[in-house]
Amino acid sequence: MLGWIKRRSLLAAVLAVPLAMGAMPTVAQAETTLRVIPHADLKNLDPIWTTAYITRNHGYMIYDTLFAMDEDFKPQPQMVDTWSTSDDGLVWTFVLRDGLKFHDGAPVTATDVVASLERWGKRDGMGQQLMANTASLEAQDDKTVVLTLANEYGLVLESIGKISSNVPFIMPARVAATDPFEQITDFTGSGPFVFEADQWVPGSKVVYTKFADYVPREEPVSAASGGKIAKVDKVEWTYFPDQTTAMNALMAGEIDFFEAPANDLAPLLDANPDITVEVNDPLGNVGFARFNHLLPPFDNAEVRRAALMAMKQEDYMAGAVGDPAFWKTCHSVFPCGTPLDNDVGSDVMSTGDIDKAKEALAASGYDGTPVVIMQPTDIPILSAFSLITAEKLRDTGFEVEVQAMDWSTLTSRRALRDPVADGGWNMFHTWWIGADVIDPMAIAFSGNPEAGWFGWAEDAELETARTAFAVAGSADEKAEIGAKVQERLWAIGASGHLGQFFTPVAYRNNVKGLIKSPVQFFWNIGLE
Amino acid sequence: MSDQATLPTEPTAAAEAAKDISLARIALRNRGVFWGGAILILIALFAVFGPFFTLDPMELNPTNRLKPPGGAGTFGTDMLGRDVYSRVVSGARVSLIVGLVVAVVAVAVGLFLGLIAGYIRLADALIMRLMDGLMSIPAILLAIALIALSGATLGTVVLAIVIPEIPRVVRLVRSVVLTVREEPYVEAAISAGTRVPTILVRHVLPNTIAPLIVQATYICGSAMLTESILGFLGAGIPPEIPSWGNIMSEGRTFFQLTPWIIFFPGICLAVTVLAVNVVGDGLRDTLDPRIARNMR
Amino acid sequence: MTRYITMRVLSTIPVMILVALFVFLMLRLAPGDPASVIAGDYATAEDVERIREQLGLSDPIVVQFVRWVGSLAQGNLGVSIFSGKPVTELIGQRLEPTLLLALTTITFAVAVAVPLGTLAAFRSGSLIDRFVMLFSVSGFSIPAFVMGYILIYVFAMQLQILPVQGYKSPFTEGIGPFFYHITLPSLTLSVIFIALIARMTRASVIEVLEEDYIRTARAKGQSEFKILMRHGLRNAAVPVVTVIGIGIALLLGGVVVTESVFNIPGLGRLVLDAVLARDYPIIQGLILFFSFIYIFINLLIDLSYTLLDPRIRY
Amino acid sequence: MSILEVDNLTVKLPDGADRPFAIEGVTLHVDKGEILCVVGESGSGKSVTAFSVMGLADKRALTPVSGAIRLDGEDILNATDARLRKLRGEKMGMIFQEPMTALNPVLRVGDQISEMLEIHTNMSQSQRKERVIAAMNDVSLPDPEKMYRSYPHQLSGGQRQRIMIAMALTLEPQLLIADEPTTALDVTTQAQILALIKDIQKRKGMGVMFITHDFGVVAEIADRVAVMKYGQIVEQGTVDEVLHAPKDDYTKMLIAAVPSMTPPKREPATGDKALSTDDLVKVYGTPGLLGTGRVVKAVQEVDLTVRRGETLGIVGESGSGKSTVARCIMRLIDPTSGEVLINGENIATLKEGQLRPHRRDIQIVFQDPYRSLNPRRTVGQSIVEGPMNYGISAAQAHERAAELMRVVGLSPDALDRFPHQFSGGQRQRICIARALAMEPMILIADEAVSALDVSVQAQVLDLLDDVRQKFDLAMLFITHDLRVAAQICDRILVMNKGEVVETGPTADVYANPQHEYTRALLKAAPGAAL
Repeated sequence: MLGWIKRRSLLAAVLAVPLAMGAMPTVAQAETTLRVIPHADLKNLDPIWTTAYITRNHGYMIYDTLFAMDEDFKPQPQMVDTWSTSDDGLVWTFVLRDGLKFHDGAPVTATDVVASLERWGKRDGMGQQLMANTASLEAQDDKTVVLTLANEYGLVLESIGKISSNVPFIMPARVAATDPFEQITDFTGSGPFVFEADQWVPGSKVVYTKFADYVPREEPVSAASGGKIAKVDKVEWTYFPDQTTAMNALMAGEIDFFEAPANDLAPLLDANPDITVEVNDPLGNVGFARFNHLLPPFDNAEVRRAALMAMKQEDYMAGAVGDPAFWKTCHSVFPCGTPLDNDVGSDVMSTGDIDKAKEALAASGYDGTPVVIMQPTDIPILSAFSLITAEKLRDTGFEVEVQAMDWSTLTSRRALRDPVADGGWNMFHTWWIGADVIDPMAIAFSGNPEAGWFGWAEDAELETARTAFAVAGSADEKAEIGAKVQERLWAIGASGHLGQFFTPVAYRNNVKGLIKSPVQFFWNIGLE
Repeated sequence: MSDQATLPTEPTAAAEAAKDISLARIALRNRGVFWGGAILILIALFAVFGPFFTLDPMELNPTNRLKPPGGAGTFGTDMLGRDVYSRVVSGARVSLIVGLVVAVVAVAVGLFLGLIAGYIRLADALIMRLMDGLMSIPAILLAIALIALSGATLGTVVLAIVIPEIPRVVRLVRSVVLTVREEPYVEAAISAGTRVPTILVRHVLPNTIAPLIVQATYICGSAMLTESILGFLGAGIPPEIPSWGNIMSEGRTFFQLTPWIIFFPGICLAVTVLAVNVVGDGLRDTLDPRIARNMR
Repeated sequence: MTRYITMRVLSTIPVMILVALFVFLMLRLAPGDPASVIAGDYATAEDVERIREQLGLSDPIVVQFVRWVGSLAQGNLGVSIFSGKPVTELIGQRLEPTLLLALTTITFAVAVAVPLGTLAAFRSGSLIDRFVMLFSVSGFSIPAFVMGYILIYVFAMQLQILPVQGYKSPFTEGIGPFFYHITLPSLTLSVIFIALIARMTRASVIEVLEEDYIRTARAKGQSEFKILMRHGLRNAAVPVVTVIGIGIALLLGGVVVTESVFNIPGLGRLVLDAVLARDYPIIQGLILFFSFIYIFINLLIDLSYTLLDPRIRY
Repeated sequence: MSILEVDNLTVKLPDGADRPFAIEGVTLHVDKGEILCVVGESGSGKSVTAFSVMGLADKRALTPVSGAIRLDGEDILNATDARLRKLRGEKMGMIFQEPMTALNPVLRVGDQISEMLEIHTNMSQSQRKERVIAAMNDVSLPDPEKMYRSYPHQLSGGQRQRIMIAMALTLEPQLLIADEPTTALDVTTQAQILALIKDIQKRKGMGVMFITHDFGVVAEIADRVAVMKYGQIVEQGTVDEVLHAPKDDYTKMLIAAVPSMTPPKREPATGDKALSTDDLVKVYGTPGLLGTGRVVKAVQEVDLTVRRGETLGIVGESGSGKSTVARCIMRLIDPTSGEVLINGENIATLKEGQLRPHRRDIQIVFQDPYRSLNPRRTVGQSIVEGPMNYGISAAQAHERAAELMRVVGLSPDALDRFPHQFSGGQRQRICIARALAMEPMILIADEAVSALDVSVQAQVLDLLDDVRQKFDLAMLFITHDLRVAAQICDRILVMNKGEVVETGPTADVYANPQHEYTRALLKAAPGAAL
């Protein structure tokens, strides 16, 4: 080893000489740049056209929203200055605050808001429900927007202030006019950063520069709400296909912020004194094992419940996520730590015992039809979930066939309702961020096979409870309906919940001002 | 007809006799073939009988995951708590199968097309243009596209690795056929009224065997390597079936945390491919110095 | 000569059409398509259908092919389904890193491999010969990404004398940073290339040293080394140049892996991401682009033969 | 005093060869102003001797065991490499057999000659060029200035051999070793090269050691002769002593085996016409759009007829089209136009299917014995393949094969052995047996004996003659060797550049050739004195 070190200095000297001219970091210009590794490659720029989380994060960089969720998931005004509702609660009037400007200098007007909400209303789940209950939505004058409901609807602010996909971003009217099933091509927004279209290298680099004329609110930052102040001149997203290289780049100081390192790398990153590793999203993600309710054997609720009994959350979390610091068990359908989390009917999920599952399966009259599990090999966590489920179901007595594919194939096959023989499926795994399953309105909990989530669970009682939640007023009324929804979900064994896990973020110690929230925001972050 | 330089020209019966007794016996005298072959047989035995002496490679116990070698298992455990040693052992079987099947299929198809292209003028232009087209698509990209698009099963992965290898075999066979068909003994056979298929099988085919065996060993080596690279790029053999390639690709994120997951299968792969290539070099030098030399 | 060139260029047309047809059908017949990937988690079946309609994927295959070839004729490779950017622009953006990585690798590999191969042939049977052959065989045996990780771990993490990843363009950030960043990736990529060329050089030089004109040179009392330099190498050049041509196809494969490990925004990764996301226009456009490059390089190599060997005239 | 003395030289062969020594106890000398011809059949060790003198023998295979080689008094057998390199070119030069491959194809010929000067002198570039031009003139090469800049593939075989001679003699060495320099050349070119060597040798007073297997060449050029057999010198003496009063039986046998130039008297054949061609034409290459394409007229309007029991010879130099005629008749290549009649039926344009029945009637024996038999199939399998194509049962075919082996003078148990276990001559006999197995009416021998040593050649020619009579075959015999043609052909046809220049009974054509090309051909054949 000694020889090596002696030679190292020589080697370093030799290499340093010719490279001296270029190798030193470029002269520290005034401009500060935040170098970020995003959790995914920004493939598409229309946050309404696709629900991809990376496009949503891109939306938060360059657009602004009427309302925004704070840390306690309460919608706070963002672009709205004042708003009022009529006594019967049907007419809502919103007045925009001053100083709202688009990147091209044009002021933000009510017509822009209306056009944006209409486009959003055609694609987003909650948006569609809101629009279904809306009689009219017009711009009274440049600053005022009036929403007239057709009937009582309790989730107006929760809808237009929702934190995750598809977020009702406000775009110039001309852009919002684009058909919701076509991509927008003009990326002018009114948010704290400007998207540098000409520097965008899809699959590799995205560049945002500070929008000088942005007027932030005064309130302190709290999740999506509060003053959105850009504390760096430029934010650069560089996508890394290889986790090892990404970690090394952060350790070597070539990168400042690593949004989603693999959980197993956390201890290595933590051990490095210059790097901080912490969980930024309090709600984390919830692992799902989704049955196809149309096809045998999971067309029978008892068989589904038997399968749920075999699923021990600890094994899923240990196998797929690893370090216990980054996961916990949670036997409620709603993320633990959120208002609606409860344990009604969740004994079926908390059993986690193969023998009990065997008895239940025998009792259910399972006739041995094979269970086809789709396994996305290019997403490690989901690949692990699939293998664990396969082993558990085999131990329970199920016939299991694992079909490996990449995520693209999975997303197209899960949309098919055909029998297994012509490309259908029985189970697939995914995860939702906590914010997306925080209340019964989540599509994941739908009981209506026509408009519901893939897997097409069906339960009339569940649907009536969910519609009731939409109009529920007080908190404990919502809690009571929440418990009812959970009880029904467990009764029909809609999906298996595999546990709640948190993906950490890792950043160099000179990065300050990270906002605690389920969505990654880049305003308020500065470099010392 | 005349006295060339150095060695007596009239190839004395003994020296001449040695040439053609049997390809195997000559080949074995070459050091590379002998040692390379010995290693390969060892690995083959390891692959065939190994799995009976190891744990079940698929058995997960997530609680004791990422354990270093020596503790839970001789090679440690991977991120799902599976025993790396038993996975490497059963992985040997898959990797060898991939190497072998790809080599055999590529040579078989290549031989068939090469014979036709080399012997029948009409087919020649069509087949060779097809091969040019196929060869112009980089092998790895073609393989990724085929696997990613038609689902990753052992069959599609083998198929995806075979297709890019075929053009090279066709070119080799075609060049051999073009030289052999000019040989007087082929013309004598034509004059004696032997039909084309019989000429191909009886006179042309035997002469392509030696260079094909050499080419097959190289293909076998590169197929195992390609399988591991495909695994790395996320388009390899499904994890349900352990192979050296996908064990390494699953372990890649943990390279600096738990390097043994990549290290052990990596060593096995390198040694096996090395052995295969050494046998290939040995065969090339002994069997058919002239034709084989310009085929790589 | 020009007649030959025009003839060769014309003969690439059928090959390119074959490649285009092959790639097009391969994509359309395989399961999985971009529409469902775009629609994402919430989409219902009709959403996916609507998007497929809008992307023109639900038209009959023949119509789609004719439309694609039509746009191809005007040099328009179509537009990426996801980013909406024209494929030609995407290729333009990411051509430089791949091209420069390939060029540095080829020059480095040839500069190392040809002397090594010649030395091995000159001293054939000796220790050096066996060492060169062993090195070249092992070059074939180690997967590129393992080689990449090892190099990063040693030179970037432990010795910290070379960067872990990234690409610096020599035109904008200067030659220094470019070489500083390109060293490890091109080293990783060149190992398999050096193995290929060294083995081929050795074989063709050995073959040349047995030719009659070498004996004539000896009869003139020329020294062995000068014989090798003046008579040996020149004649061994043609097969060596041929193998460089074949190697380039191998190189394009290796680039995909190296760009992933060293995070270089090149064409290799572009096509890999496109395949995983089913971005048909990019896949089609890039594979056509790669095969055109391969055919073009082979034409250059064939033409270079005329410089190396006076007997070859077109 | 002799310029070269080889004293009791013995060189060992690697073990596993068929005999212990390549050459044993060889003692010979070459004096100034004298040409010593070393003659012997292949495998006699004549080349090993030449290469040992130049020190070019492959050290790993051939190790000198005893004896000495004294060049101008200095023993160079175990001289240092450096010393040997100095001598090569300055004191001794060498020319080789295959001019086509002896020159570096990628370097200009002028530069390759000037390399000799570069090694041994420190002349300036211009001085060297001048010297090279002079050397080229010395070997009477046309237009040396243009020749200097041309590449080997642009020159003919004869010109290349002249370049080799110029190269070897630029430093005016005292000894020239010539290893079969004219064997690969056409007979007319050979005559010119032999004359050139004799002329230079006289002018420069050099000693020349001339290796050959052709006694005609010996008669033409030698002052003294050494005959070698199995690595030993069996006889040595002046050319008159050895040629006209040979003492050793082996020498006698060799000289007797050389076919004489005067054809024996033969009465004209009477059998009916078996084979005839009418206006046979074969053109290679495409005329191209504006006639610019390169067109090679290989065979132009050839008419010939062969009767049963008769041997028609086609004689001509390489490139005269004689082999092309044979291959057109055999339909191994398709004639451009004209007819090929077998028993009066035209087979020139038949499709493969209709042609097949006719293939039985006409068979061919090729030149190279080592490539005429499939190495991976036994002799028996090769012979029975033909008959079995036409429905003869395996047993019957095998029986016929055994019978034919006896006819060609080989034992029937050879049928189960592989071709590589036989000598060149034996293989040619097997090829003849294979041809006869088809019971053809016509047999074509395309340079069938050119690859054989002269002793073996004589036996095969006799066999061909017996077979012709025994089976009443019509035989078409193609050769470039006038002596062989004289011995075996009833009628003869002389071809030059694709055209038939003369035809007639062999004796008449040899006695008074009408066409001046035939005259030049006959005059150029070496060893008229034999």
